[in-house]
Amino acid sequence: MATKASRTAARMMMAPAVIVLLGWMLVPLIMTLWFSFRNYLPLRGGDLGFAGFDNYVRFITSSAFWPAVLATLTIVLGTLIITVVLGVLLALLLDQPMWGQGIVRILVIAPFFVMPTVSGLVWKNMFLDSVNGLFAHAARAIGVTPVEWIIEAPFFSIILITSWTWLPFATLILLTAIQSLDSEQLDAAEMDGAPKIKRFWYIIVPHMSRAITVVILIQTIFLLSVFAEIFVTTAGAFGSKTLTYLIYQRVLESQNIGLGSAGGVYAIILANIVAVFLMRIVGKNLDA
Amino acid sequence: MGQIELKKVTKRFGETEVIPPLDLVIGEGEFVVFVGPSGCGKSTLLRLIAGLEDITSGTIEIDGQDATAVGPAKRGLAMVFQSYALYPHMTVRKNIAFPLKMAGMDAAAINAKVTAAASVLNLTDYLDRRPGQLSGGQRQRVAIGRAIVREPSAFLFDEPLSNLDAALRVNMRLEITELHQTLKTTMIYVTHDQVEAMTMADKIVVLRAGNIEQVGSPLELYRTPRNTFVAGFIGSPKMNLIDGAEAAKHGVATIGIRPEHVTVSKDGGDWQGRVTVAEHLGSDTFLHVASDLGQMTVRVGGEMNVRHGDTIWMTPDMTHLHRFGADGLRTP
Amino acid sequence: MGQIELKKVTKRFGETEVIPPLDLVIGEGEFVVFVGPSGCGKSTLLRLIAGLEDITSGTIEIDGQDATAVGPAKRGLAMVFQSYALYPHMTVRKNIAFPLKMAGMDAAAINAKVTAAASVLNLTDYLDRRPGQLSGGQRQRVAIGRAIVREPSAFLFDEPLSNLDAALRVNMRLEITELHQTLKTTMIYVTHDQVEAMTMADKIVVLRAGNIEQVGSPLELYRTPRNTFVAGFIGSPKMNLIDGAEAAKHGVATIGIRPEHVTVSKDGGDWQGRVTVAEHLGSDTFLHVASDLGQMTVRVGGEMNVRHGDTIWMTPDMTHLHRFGADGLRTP
Amino acid sequence: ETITIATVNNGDMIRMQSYTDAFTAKTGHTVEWVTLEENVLRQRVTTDITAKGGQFDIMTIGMYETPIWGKNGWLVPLNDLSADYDAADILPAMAGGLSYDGTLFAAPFYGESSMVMYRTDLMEKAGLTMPEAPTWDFIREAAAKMTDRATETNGICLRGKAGWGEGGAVITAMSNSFGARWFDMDWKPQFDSAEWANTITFFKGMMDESGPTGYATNGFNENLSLFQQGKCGMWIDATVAASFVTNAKDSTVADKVGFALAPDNGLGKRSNWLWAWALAIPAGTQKVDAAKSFIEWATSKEYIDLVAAKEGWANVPPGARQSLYDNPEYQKVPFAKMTLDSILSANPNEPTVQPVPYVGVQFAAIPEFAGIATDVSQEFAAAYAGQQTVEEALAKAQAIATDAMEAAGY
Amino acid sequence: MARSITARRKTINTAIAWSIGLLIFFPILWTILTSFKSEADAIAFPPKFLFFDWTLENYAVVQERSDYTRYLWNSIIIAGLSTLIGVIIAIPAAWSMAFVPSRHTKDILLWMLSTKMLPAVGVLYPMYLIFIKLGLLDTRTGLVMVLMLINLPIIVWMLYTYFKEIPGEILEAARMDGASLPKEIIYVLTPMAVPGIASTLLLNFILAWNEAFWTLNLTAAKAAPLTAFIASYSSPEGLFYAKLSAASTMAIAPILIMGWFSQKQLVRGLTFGAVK
Ligand SMILES: Nc1ncnc2c1ncn2[C@@H]1O[C@H](COP(=O)(O)OP(=O)(O)OP(=O)(O)O)[C@@H](O)[C@H]1O
Ligand SMILES: Nc1ncnc2c1ncn2[C@@H]1O[C@H](COP(=O)(O)OP(=O)(O)OP(=O)(O)O)[C@@H](O)[C@H]1O
Ligand SMILES: [Mg+2]
Ligand SMILES: [Mg+2]
Repeated sequence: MATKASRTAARMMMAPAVIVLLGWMLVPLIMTLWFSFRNYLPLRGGDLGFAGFDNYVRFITSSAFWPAVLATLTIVLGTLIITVVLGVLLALLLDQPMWGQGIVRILVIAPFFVMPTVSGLVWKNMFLDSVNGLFAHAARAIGVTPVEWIIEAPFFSIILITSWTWLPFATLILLTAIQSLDSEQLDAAEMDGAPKIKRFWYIIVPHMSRAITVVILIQTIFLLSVFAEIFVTTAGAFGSKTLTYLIYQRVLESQNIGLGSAGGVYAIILANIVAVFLMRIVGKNLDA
Repeated sequence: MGQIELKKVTKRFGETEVIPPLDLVIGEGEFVVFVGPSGCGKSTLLRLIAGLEDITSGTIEIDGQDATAVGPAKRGLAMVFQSYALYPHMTVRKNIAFPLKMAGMDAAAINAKVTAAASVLNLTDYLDRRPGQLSGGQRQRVAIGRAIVREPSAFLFDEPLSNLDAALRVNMRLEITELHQTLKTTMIYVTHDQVEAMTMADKIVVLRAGNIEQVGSPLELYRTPRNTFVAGFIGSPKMNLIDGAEAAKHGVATIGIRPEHVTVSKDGGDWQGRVTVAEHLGSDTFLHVASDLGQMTVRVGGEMNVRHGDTIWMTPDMTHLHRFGADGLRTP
Repeated sequence: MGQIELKKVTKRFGETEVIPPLDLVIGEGEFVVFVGPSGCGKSTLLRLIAGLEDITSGTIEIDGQDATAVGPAKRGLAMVFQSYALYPHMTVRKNIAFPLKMAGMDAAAINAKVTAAASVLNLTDYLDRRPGQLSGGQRQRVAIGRAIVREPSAFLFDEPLSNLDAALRVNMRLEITELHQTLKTTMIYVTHDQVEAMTMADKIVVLRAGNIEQVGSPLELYRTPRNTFVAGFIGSPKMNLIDGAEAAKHGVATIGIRPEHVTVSKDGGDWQGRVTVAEHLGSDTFLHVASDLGQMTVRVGGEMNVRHGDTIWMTPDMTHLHRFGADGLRTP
Repeated sequence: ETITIATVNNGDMIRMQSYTDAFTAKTGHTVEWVTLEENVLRQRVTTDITAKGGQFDIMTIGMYETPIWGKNGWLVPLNDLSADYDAADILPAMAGGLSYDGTLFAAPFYGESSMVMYRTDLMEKAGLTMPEAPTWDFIREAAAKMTDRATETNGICLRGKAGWGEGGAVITAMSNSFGARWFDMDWKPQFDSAEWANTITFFKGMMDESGPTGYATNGFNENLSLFQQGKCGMWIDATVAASFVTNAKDSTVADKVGFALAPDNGLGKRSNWLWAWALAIPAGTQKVDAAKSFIEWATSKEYIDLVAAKEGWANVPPGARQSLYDNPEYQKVPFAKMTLDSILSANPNEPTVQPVPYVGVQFAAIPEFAGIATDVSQEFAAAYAGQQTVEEALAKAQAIATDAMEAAGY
Repeated sequence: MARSITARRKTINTAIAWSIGLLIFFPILWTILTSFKSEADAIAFPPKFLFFDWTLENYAVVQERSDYTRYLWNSIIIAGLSTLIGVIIAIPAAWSMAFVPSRHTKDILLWMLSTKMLPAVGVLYPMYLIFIKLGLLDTRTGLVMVLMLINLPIIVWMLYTYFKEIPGEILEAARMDGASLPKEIIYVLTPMAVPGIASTLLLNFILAWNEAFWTLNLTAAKAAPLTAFIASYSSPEGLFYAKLSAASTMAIAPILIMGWFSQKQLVRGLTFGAVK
């Protein structure tokens, strides 16, 4: 494979993808960096001059900043934990012999196709609503006061929706992983005297580790920018404002592009911290 | 310890009967090899003995105890799989220790046993590697290590050497034989390989479509195959089976003669033929000969100067002639 | 057509020199086999000849023309890969036609050539199948078909039979030999298999760590290995190499004797030893013997009644004794 | 020509869409509608106008945006509309709120204030009579009496939902009647004042007593739905809601609704707001004439007549034109008078008891307001939900507002 | 492992799996059911499951209010083209990574993925300005470009993991057979990777279909896809559950149906090389 000619060709074939992505990353990034140092207020006439680090200082010292970082991490971690744990269990279940496995699979995968806005709306109005939601109906039917899900458990509500969306993804990858396990390994473990639970912990879970990392990586990428689910449900109230949402408020509601851009830079930094962290584990796991 | 008895064991997968009623006794300390064409049920039989598959009917007794309903872990057998089935995420040490850990043995005892097994198997230097970092032969040894630490009453091997290259296969074959001589534990061994079957077994079980065709020592099978199937199956290159007029001369339906029991001459002999291919190995020469009796293979010790197209004469060694009736069974 | 000459060819991968300067001439119409231990550079050498890797220095000439800078497609060579590398989405017909299509040949001509190749290779009935629907041997033939339609000046084979089972391997070996006899095209063939090398080659090239240890006909290598490496590498079971006092008796550092050139007796002989393993194949018996001279292997034709632990005597056939100096080289 | 109109997805606007053919028939221009939910609409049009994207020929905007945008010169002045159009007929309060420096920049499609809508049957059952102009104390007392948790009847429904256009509008309008204000004349935020503390404490106290569960997430839609299902005794909200709650098709209580002016506290200011959804033409558009012709059509008397003829007077867009209220047919609509009275009682220039530097009843028409008010309303919502005390919420609100105002250079 | 499991075990498995499956699917089912109810039935207590007056009225209302087919068509074009172009750009890149790997291959791949972590809102304003400059606002071209760029990293990664499973020998064989690089990719690699490419297309089609930030902010009327369609229902006057459900059903139905039909392909491709 490795003749000089093929290496040159490889570089050229890689070029289009790399160049467009580089452009896609750099142009807005540079513009964001530029704006973040400007006092840019469109409603006051646009660019009002150099702002130094004011935007950065203001953004990070704002009382909303750290809670937003925390909220972001809570939602990402919460969803990851739920989807991975339930995904593993569900994958195990679906791996068992049963009737109508194909149909169950279809049922389980469905939420993945639902656009976030729709799932936010459906969950908020038809399930979580404390008056007309199904949960409230159910609660009333058994004589319990309906819970104000969105107020009393805003994170739960958001994580519920994001988990519902991503559980199918996790389940399917993990199911494929389980199915790829060499059955002789399980036979061997059984001969070695490992009961079911131990076979699960010692054989199946380690076998899935690679798949789990991929699930985590992909989901993190998408969850870091969760927006519609929050917009539709809590609209950022009750402490559920993520970094993305905070930037959205600064840019679109306050129309303070400079401040929002500084927030964007912070978000990029956060994303990269998460990314580096992820790449460490993923990189290792993907090699193996 | 280590006597295994199968009584009228059958196995069906859904509609298909893979093992028709089968009786077999495997004596204590024996090295038994199962051979047979692909799909004949060798692996299935092994897995039935291991308890990895339920038998459909019949009983399996281990050391005189009915083990039919006993789980695989409790039968006291150890199995070495074709793929080795090592746990890829554990080090060699942990792989070997796994059955002991499952048995709840304490760490010190486990350590001692693992160390002992590793030194027997020459694995001491690799204890901290993962299976992925080992060569085929080393993996094979880890799989065996995992089996021996349990001190099973019998070992089950399912084509353990088929993934190795030729040279390594020879070495591992010797190692397993030596292991058997050291441990004196019953071993049941499935293989496709002629040489393995002949050289390792105390007793060979030849299977065809789940039926036992013949059971006996390797030389018994070599010398007195019970039928044409066994005759053609045991020995390499294959026995030449000849029917028609030439067989009728001997009063049977088929006669058989092994390639090594034919003398070749350029001058004259019983059967004439033309060499199609001459393979010169240095130590031997294999001649593929087209004759009136059909395509035949003969072996000549050392080097013989023949080439493609030469005409030769072959003389069978009558003392080694095999005779089979119309039903394929050996006639005395 | 089909002479290939390598002049001071070297190859490095990064820091490691895989092929040190190497000269080799492959004559027109020759069947050359490369053998050597795993990782010695056989595949690399083949790929250098094919043009799939750049050579680091030196020149490759094909039919007297410098081909060093010529792309793989232009060298007029055809390669059969270990995995066959058939195009799974194309029918057999399309697979075979592919190189012709790439060469821009017109449909009628392609069709004629494919039909011809298929009939040579007995593939006519399978032309509309996909590779996935073929057996191993048929796939192998398709790969060859794809190579022959191009009428290359030489074929390159990289362990083409290693994925096949033993029985099929024998057949395919014969088929390739016949193909060579028919086409008379230069063939370069890489294998691990002793028997393949011995039976197929006009000329064997023994490689070690990228160096050529010896080039010669199979029997030349069998009879007069140039050094201990070749002596140990060619022949199966391996030649017994003995050094120390016994070798000194013959005035050299090492003597070698092949297992088949030793006579065994239970009563007396030159060297005494104790049988560690006796392998009874029926046709032969291999004895692994622990003697004062070290571990030795001997072959006895037919059946010999010895067991583990027996004491035997071995007498080498002096006409077949090999002598090697302290530098490992053969002394005359 | 085809003009693109960005509009909000409320009932009147959607009705207007269905009459587009009439417009096309009249002028030959066709229309592309971009209908969006209120918040999304606001973002979209704001981004577009500030970045000069030029995607829309007409934007639906409110009283908040119009003066700011007009001041920046981003809108086409509408002071040259045809004589037929009768611009003078537009209610002065509306025209005032949609002008900057005396120039009209957006034509009101409909206008609204807020008022009390109540259930006459429940009021009777509670043994009370709703005065024309109730006080907050009366409302609170009545709410408590009407509340019956067993039948899920809540005495009062008010918006608590975060967002300056949702709960923010209600609480600001209410604070006016308590004498609170957003900023003093030096643009200093006033959340540390006693008036604000009183407002929030009163609001939360009353809602906890008599409001629906989860009122902290209720906005206009949720309350409308509750009221229509008969779960609210009183609802103080936009006057346009009157037509929905009295519409027998959707409302189970259509014939049991009474109306009253928004409550006061005896300080001289009532707690009603003033709002208009209006159509404006961004300065960049190439299709000014077509756009104007649409605005003239959609906000004309003719359009009102068209709707009245097809769907009845109760469904015409209210609150924009004096002539509508002079129409004897329209006067028969039960809430017509109360709507007009409410609109007339709001004064964007003097919204509260003390003087303020800003224009706007339930908002302050400065660019920073939306951002600040959204944040502040989130703090209030958290206080309503019991996640923090009123004092904490106000302290945070003060900090947020101070910070933002400093950032903006006040 | 392959021991006979009792029919009882299988029944229990079936029961549990079906319950969980239905539970997960329930929100969608409920939405679909609600879309056929009257508004009053939609919020009725106790909830009406199947026994209500089925009506198509909601769909009629939704269709009357907005031209569904145009949104649908835009969605198909935008999601389809962006994915297709993405794949066309990604195939050569993935070829390079899989078959001519260098020390930097993995770095490049991870870098590509990291571009997906940039918060979109942060760059909305710059993007808007760029779009104005290029005249791409409210054009399908613009959205196709943006969505292609958003999904490109995922596409490259998926194809890369697919290609890696294809033995390099086959490409070498093609090269020996005289195929030039483009021919090698067109005649050998691409057809061999058809299943992989199909599942890549599918997944990214779904991701593009559901992308709601850029599609909403960069379109007005002409190029608006279904995400914009649903945005006009997200908070209508009053809580019209039935109409909301009808609109939601219309927005997700096409992709749901497509997803179901191609489930197998999709699942296989989704694994990102996580499963060997
Ligand atoms: N789980 C199963 N379900 C149905 N049929 C099976 C199953 N396992 C094995 N079989 C069938 O049983 C027969 C015997 O299979 P088995 O694996 O025991 O053969 P084998 O002798 O080990 O072959 P090989 O030499 O190829 O390994 C085959 O025909 C196979 O198709
Ligand atoms: N692309 C490469 N980069 C670095 N080293 C390589 C590369 N390809 C081969 N090598 C090294 O070159 C040496 C020769 O490899 P080669 O594949 O030619 O051996 P081989 O003789 O064909 O072995 P085998 O019999 O196992 O096929 C090996 O040590 C191998 O590790
Ligand atoms: Mg088997
Ligand atoms: Mg090789």
